Amino acid sequence: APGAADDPSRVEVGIVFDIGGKDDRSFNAAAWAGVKCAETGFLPDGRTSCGRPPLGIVLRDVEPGTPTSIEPAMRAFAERHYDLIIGVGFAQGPIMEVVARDYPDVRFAIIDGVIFEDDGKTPKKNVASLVFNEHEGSYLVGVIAAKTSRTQTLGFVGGMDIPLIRRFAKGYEEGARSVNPDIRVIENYVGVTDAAWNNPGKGKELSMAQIGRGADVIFAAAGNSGLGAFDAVEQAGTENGRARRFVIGVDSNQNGVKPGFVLTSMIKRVDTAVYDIVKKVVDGGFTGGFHVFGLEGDGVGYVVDEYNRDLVSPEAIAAAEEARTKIVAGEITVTDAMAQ
Amino acid sequence: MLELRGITKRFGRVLANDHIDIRVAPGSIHALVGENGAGKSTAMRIAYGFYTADSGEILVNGRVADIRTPHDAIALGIGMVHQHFMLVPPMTVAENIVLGAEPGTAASLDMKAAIAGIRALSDEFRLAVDPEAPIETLSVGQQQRVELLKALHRRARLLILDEPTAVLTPQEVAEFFAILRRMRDQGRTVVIITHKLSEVLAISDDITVMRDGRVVGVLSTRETSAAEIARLMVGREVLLRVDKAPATPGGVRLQVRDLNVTGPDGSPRLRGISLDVRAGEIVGIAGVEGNGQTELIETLAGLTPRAQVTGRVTVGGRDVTRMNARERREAGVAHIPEDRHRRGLVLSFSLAENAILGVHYRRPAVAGAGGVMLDGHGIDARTDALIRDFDVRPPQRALPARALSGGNQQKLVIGREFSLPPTLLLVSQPTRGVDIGAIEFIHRRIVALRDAGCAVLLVSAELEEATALSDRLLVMHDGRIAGEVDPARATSEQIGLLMTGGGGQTP
Amino acid sequence: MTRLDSWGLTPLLRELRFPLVAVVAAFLVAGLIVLILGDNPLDMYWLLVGTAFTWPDGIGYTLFYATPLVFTGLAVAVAFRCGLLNIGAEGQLYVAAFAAAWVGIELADLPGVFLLPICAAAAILSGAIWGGIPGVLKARFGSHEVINTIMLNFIAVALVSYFTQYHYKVPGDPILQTAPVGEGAHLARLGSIVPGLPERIPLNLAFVLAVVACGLVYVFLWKTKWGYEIRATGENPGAAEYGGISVRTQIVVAMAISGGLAGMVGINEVLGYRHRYYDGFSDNYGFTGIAVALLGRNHPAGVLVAALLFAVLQRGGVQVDAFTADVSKDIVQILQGLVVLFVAAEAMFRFRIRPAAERVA
Amino acid sequence: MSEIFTLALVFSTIRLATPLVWAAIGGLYSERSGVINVALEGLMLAGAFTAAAVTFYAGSWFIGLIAAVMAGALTAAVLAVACIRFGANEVVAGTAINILFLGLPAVLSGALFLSSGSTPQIPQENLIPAFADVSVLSVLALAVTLATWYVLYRTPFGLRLRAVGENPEAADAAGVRVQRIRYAGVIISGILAAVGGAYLSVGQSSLFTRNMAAGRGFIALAALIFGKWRPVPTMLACLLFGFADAVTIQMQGVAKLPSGEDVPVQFVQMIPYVVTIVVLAGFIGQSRAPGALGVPYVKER
Ligand SMILES: Nc1ncnc2c1ncn2[C@@H]1O[C@H](COP(=O)(O)OP(=O)(O)OP(=O)(O)O)[C@@H](O)[C@H]1O
Ligand SMILES: Nc1ncnc2c1ncn2[C@@H]1O[C@H](COP(=O)(O)OP(=O)(O)OP(=O)(O)O)[C@@H](O)[C@H]1O
Ligand SMILES: [Mg+2]
Ligand SMILES: [Mg+2]
Repeated sequence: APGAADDPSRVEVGIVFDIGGKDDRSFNAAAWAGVKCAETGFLPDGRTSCGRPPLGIVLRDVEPGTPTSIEPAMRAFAERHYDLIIGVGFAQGPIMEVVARDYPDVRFAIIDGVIFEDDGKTPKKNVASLVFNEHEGSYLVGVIAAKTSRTQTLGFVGGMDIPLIRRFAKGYEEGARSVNPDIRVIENYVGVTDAAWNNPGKGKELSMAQIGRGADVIFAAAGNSGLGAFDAVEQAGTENGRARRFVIGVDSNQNGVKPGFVLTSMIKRVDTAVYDIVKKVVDGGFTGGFHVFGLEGDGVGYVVDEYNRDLVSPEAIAAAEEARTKIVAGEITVTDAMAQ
Repeated sequence: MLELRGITKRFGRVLANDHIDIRVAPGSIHALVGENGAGKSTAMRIAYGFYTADSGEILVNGRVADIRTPHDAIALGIGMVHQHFMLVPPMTVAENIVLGAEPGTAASLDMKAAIAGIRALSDEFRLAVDPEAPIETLSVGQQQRVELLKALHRRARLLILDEPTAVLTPQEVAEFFAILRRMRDQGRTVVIITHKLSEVLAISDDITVMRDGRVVGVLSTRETSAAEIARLMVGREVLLRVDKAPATPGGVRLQVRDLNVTGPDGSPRLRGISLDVRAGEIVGIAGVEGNGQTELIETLAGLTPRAQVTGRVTVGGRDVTRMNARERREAGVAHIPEDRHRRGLVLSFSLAENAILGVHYRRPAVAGAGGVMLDGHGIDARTDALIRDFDVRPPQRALPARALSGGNQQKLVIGREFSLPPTLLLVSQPTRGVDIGAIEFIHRRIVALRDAGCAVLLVSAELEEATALSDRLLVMHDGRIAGEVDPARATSEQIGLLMTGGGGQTP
Repeated sequence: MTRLDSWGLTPLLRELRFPLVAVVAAFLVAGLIVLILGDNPLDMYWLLVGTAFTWPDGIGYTLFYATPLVFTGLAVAVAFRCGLLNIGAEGQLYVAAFAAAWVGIELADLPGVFLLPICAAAAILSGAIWGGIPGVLKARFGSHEVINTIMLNFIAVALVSYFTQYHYKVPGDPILQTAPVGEGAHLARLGSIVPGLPERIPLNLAFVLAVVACGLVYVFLWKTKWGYEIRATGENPGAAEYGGISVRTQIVVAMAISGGLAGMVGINEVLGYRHRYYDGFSDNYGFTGIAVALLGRNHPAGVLVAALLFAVLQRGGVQVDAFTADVSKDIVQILQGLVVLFVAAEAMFRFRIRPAAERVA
Repeated sequence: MSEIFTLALVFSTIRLATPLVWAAIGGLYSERSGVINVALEGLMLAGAFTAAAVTFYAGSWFIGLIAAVMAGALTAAVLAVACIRFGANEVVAGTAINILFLGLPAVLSGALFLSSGSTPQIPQENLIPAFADVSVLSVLALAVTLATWYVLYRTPFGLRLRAVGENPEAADAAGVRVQRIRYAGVIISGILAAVGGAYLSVGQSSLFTRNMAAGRGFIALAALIFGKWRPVPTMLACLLFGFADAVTIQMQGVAKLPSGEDVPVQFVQMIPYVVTIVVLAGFIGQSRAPGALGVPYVKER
């Protein structure tokens, strides 16, 4: 029988991924980690503890794969009166807006998107809009990159030329320029179709071309294609035991992917945000409206851990921390390219 | 050497071979004769493993042989020259000859040895041909030599030749027979398929006659006559003559002046052709295939790209040189193409759809507003009329043209073209692959059309047909008109000389 | 009924017998894979097929998914009937969708009676032009339509992405999509017409248009002289030429019609569904169209059936992904691949019946 | 401009052309035998996934490559049986293989790695070795092209392959087993295309990701037609595509509009495709396919 495992006595959570799918090693993956943690207490690999207790939920997931399948997937959960339906990615905003109106008793959460009531101003009551200030995080890694670069040439590899990715690029560039207004930032994109997120070969070539033109720190925001940048810096080798070129990871902590070559990762705590919203549903504390995760509260940021402690100079960290303080205080406003 | 016992082969509804028994004595030349469609090729293709019989057995040198593919047959020393040549056009002569039996090792093909071997063979049998020339540059006659060399290269002890003389001039036929005799004297066995009685009598030792898929007679050449063979072949007394009154030509209907045509590669195909065809006469064109007849008819029908054509063509006084096929058809030109499968029919289309090819854009094929919609009733009526008037016998009315026998396909094409109705008929190989009854029918219709005042330009590779039908006969060689003869009086030697380009005189 | 009818339909019905066996076989093999993965194939089949026919969401979405596939299937079929392989429907539909949106934005203030037809025409026309280009290139230079359609796919996607990004995006919109088209360019959803069908289901008049297009393509191909010329060219170019048909013209015409049909996807997407151009909206409709056309034997009726089959799988795929433990929607891709493969090789299911004793003893 | 045309460009061209050469030369064997191969994309994906998965477990690229070759051969054998034995339309069957390999690697990686479309990353030392940024597979690609030339024109097998692709009936009449040669041609194409795929996953990158061939199979097909089905010109066509791609990569962010802004990336990315169309129309013109390409050889027996 369909949905034989459904158990109404427990909290049922459905998650609808973005086109990239839960395996994008980026924000879909982070969302997946968050719900998996809530379900099992482990990371998706099923072995590593996620450091938080399982919440005893029933979890169902869909990777729609195509833009037209998002709405029916969301409705499939809503029809079965799931307790929480999570939509991953801003692209689901317009769809969730409609579905949430049809099912006012169902609670929704959207990552990277904001949903209003019909008046267009009031945040929707049954939807939690979880938004991250990626441009601010990108600004900080831009500062670190500029402080680290010996060539004063930086690289940025994006998946596609779309507004979200530009937000990363713009923040990164502004951060770098705050250190050195004359610094050069080479901005490249992998492709023009969805295949651009899954073309590590091309990502590597772009990175190598940037390296060829002097870039020594590359920020990759290109899903799986970004892994090509990791390969490229590794291939560029080491000098006196220190990597000659560095890559900056994105969304999740990617410092451990190629230890020694990853300068830092611009993280976006989608996993925590998702876990927390599930927990609120379980505990009965769900509230709709905006939940902004910025530098304040570490919703976005950069990671220093055992993998990169020796790679980032204290001055770089100091500069980044200073920038963080100023942004939080409102002294610096980072351009949000998505709002352009 | 070779024996077929009780071989039966069916193609769909056609029973091509019906319990055939054929015995070929070693060291002899055995003729297999019969009309078109009698099943000769089928029987020999079974012996060569190209087809698999439904039942029956094959014996080679007295032992039952399991021949499933040509590969098996070749291993048993059987070689075959097919009615349609089995050559790979872009590859060279040598490559074609050694294909499947390559000298050298698996890792290295020894072309030098191959070429030397071919030179030796062609010297021995006087089959001169350049081993390094690509097949597509060769004439049909040369290609046939390649086919022979191919069989000889594999040391075939038994050689099956399917209508080898169809593409040769009378002189070449004589040479060719000398080669066959030489082979027989070396102890090889030859089976030759033909339906030309004079050739049978000239070359063979024994004869098997086939009709309608059955063996109807086994004869010894020394003890028989042309009349007897012919009677067996046809099953009645034959009379391959066309009854026709003398022509009463009217005004010039087709006028061709200084027509030059090149192939797509720029090589010359027609060189300065000029000719006239008058209303009410049949002008025949004889010649070995590949000497420009195809190009001439296709160009006159408007099927050659204009950039490849110079000269002037008028029909009924109107200049049609720059007209396309449809405009020429509108001007009264009908065309019966030499290859009905490539040109004349869309085999997957129904009879009705084929019945309107070329006139599909006008009444009665279309009806209604703007003449866009096909008119089912009009088309059916036309098709029915065609079937009735031209004796087309489809197994079922709704089947595609593919399901028709060759003769019925040809009658369909002829019916369609004749009911245009034309003032000029271009007709090429009208009776190729058609049974004797249909041949007579087609000949009568062509003559009737002439008598109704239509001008007819006829190309036929069958010399007998060309002479019997034509009122005037032109001979083509190498893209030129080599001469004109009176078909009623010229001998085949005279015509043959013109066909080889010898003895050229006017026009 | 005249005998002309037998040209298209009767052979089709005869033809459909073995493909059906092939489809069943593909389902069995996919079921085996599911079993190996540790899920219950029967559950999967219910989710996959059963949920496609529930009212109203199942049926509504199935038909909605079928709509673009009918268009691209027809597009590929028409080209195929002319002996051409149009791998470029994907590019054609992108260009068309963008053109529809572009016109809908630029002329947003026109009343619907004008705007809607103009936008639809823009989609069809631009698709026809984009499809006609490889046709012209083939007719004029003899360059292979397969290469050129592949190349034009990439160019189309890049081009519309550029225009969207740099010229027609609403500032501040996080999504790569154009501004909305004028109200007049909205095609009615069927929910506003069919009682009991909620309006939220995106099934719209474009589906009706798709069915009508099937009928029109059938009539065009088999009942008009133009269709006759295209089919004759595809079946035997030599005979077509002989019959006074310009093969070059037919190549261009067939490619343009093919492109126009592919372009009608833009009507469904832009005018009927999203009311704007949305970057990356096509789920490989153009490529799936190849499978749909060939599965449907390049016949409009077959295309309709095949498109519905693929739509059922797409609708069910979401349900399978959501409500099974380990089976992902990728099983649908495998199933589609198997269906196409088995239907292509359906001779496999015919030969079994042949008697064994055929060989020479 | 001088920033674009550098030695790095040469190496980049070679790297980008390598998978194309393997796939296109593979396709050549199939198409020269008369079987259209639009499945190169799927065959590459089969090779790419198998290579990555097996290398991950075995810790050796060599074993991964062998496995990829076997996967390619097996997949191609399926295609061959469908087309040759059962007379399937070659374009349809090839499309089916392509669709199949969008889904199959994802399902398998889901089962093996609890991931819905990619394999884990493979450590650098287990990847196919490269010298001066040029993989051994790039060098081998050149060798395979030359070897293919030799096989095609200097061995009995090549002669038979060409004959079968041009006129199978004639080859049959000459005693060549047409079907066998075609099986061989298609299976070789699967093997070579799979090597090209393996290069993508364990040579150029360090993992398999969903649909990572990203249309390269189709570009390889275009290169094959471009090269008129001959080995060396086909390789040159692949290099041209690789070069165009490399140039666009080098140009991104370098080429400026007169206004001083970057040329939009979309236009830069269009270049190789526009060039192909222009070259095909202007300079190459018609390329003559093998005579029997796409025509199944099922004769009355
Ligand atoms: N491959 C085939 N498919 C279907 N029918 C065939 C095939 N080959 C031959 N036939 C049919 O079998 C019959 C015998 O044909 P066959 O070619 O053996 O005759 P033939 O005596 O060689 O005639 P011809 O003198 O014209 O060469 C004919 O009716 C022909 O149409
Ligand atoms: N299917 C194939 N795959 C690869 N190579 C082949 C194939 N078929 C033939 N060859 C090559 O062609 C060469 C000759 O093949 P084959 O053994 O069929 O020759 P043959 O002279 O016809 O032999 P026989 O008459 O004994 O069968 C072989 O050495 C082999 O290299
Ligand atoms: Mg014969
Ligand atoms: Mg699932």
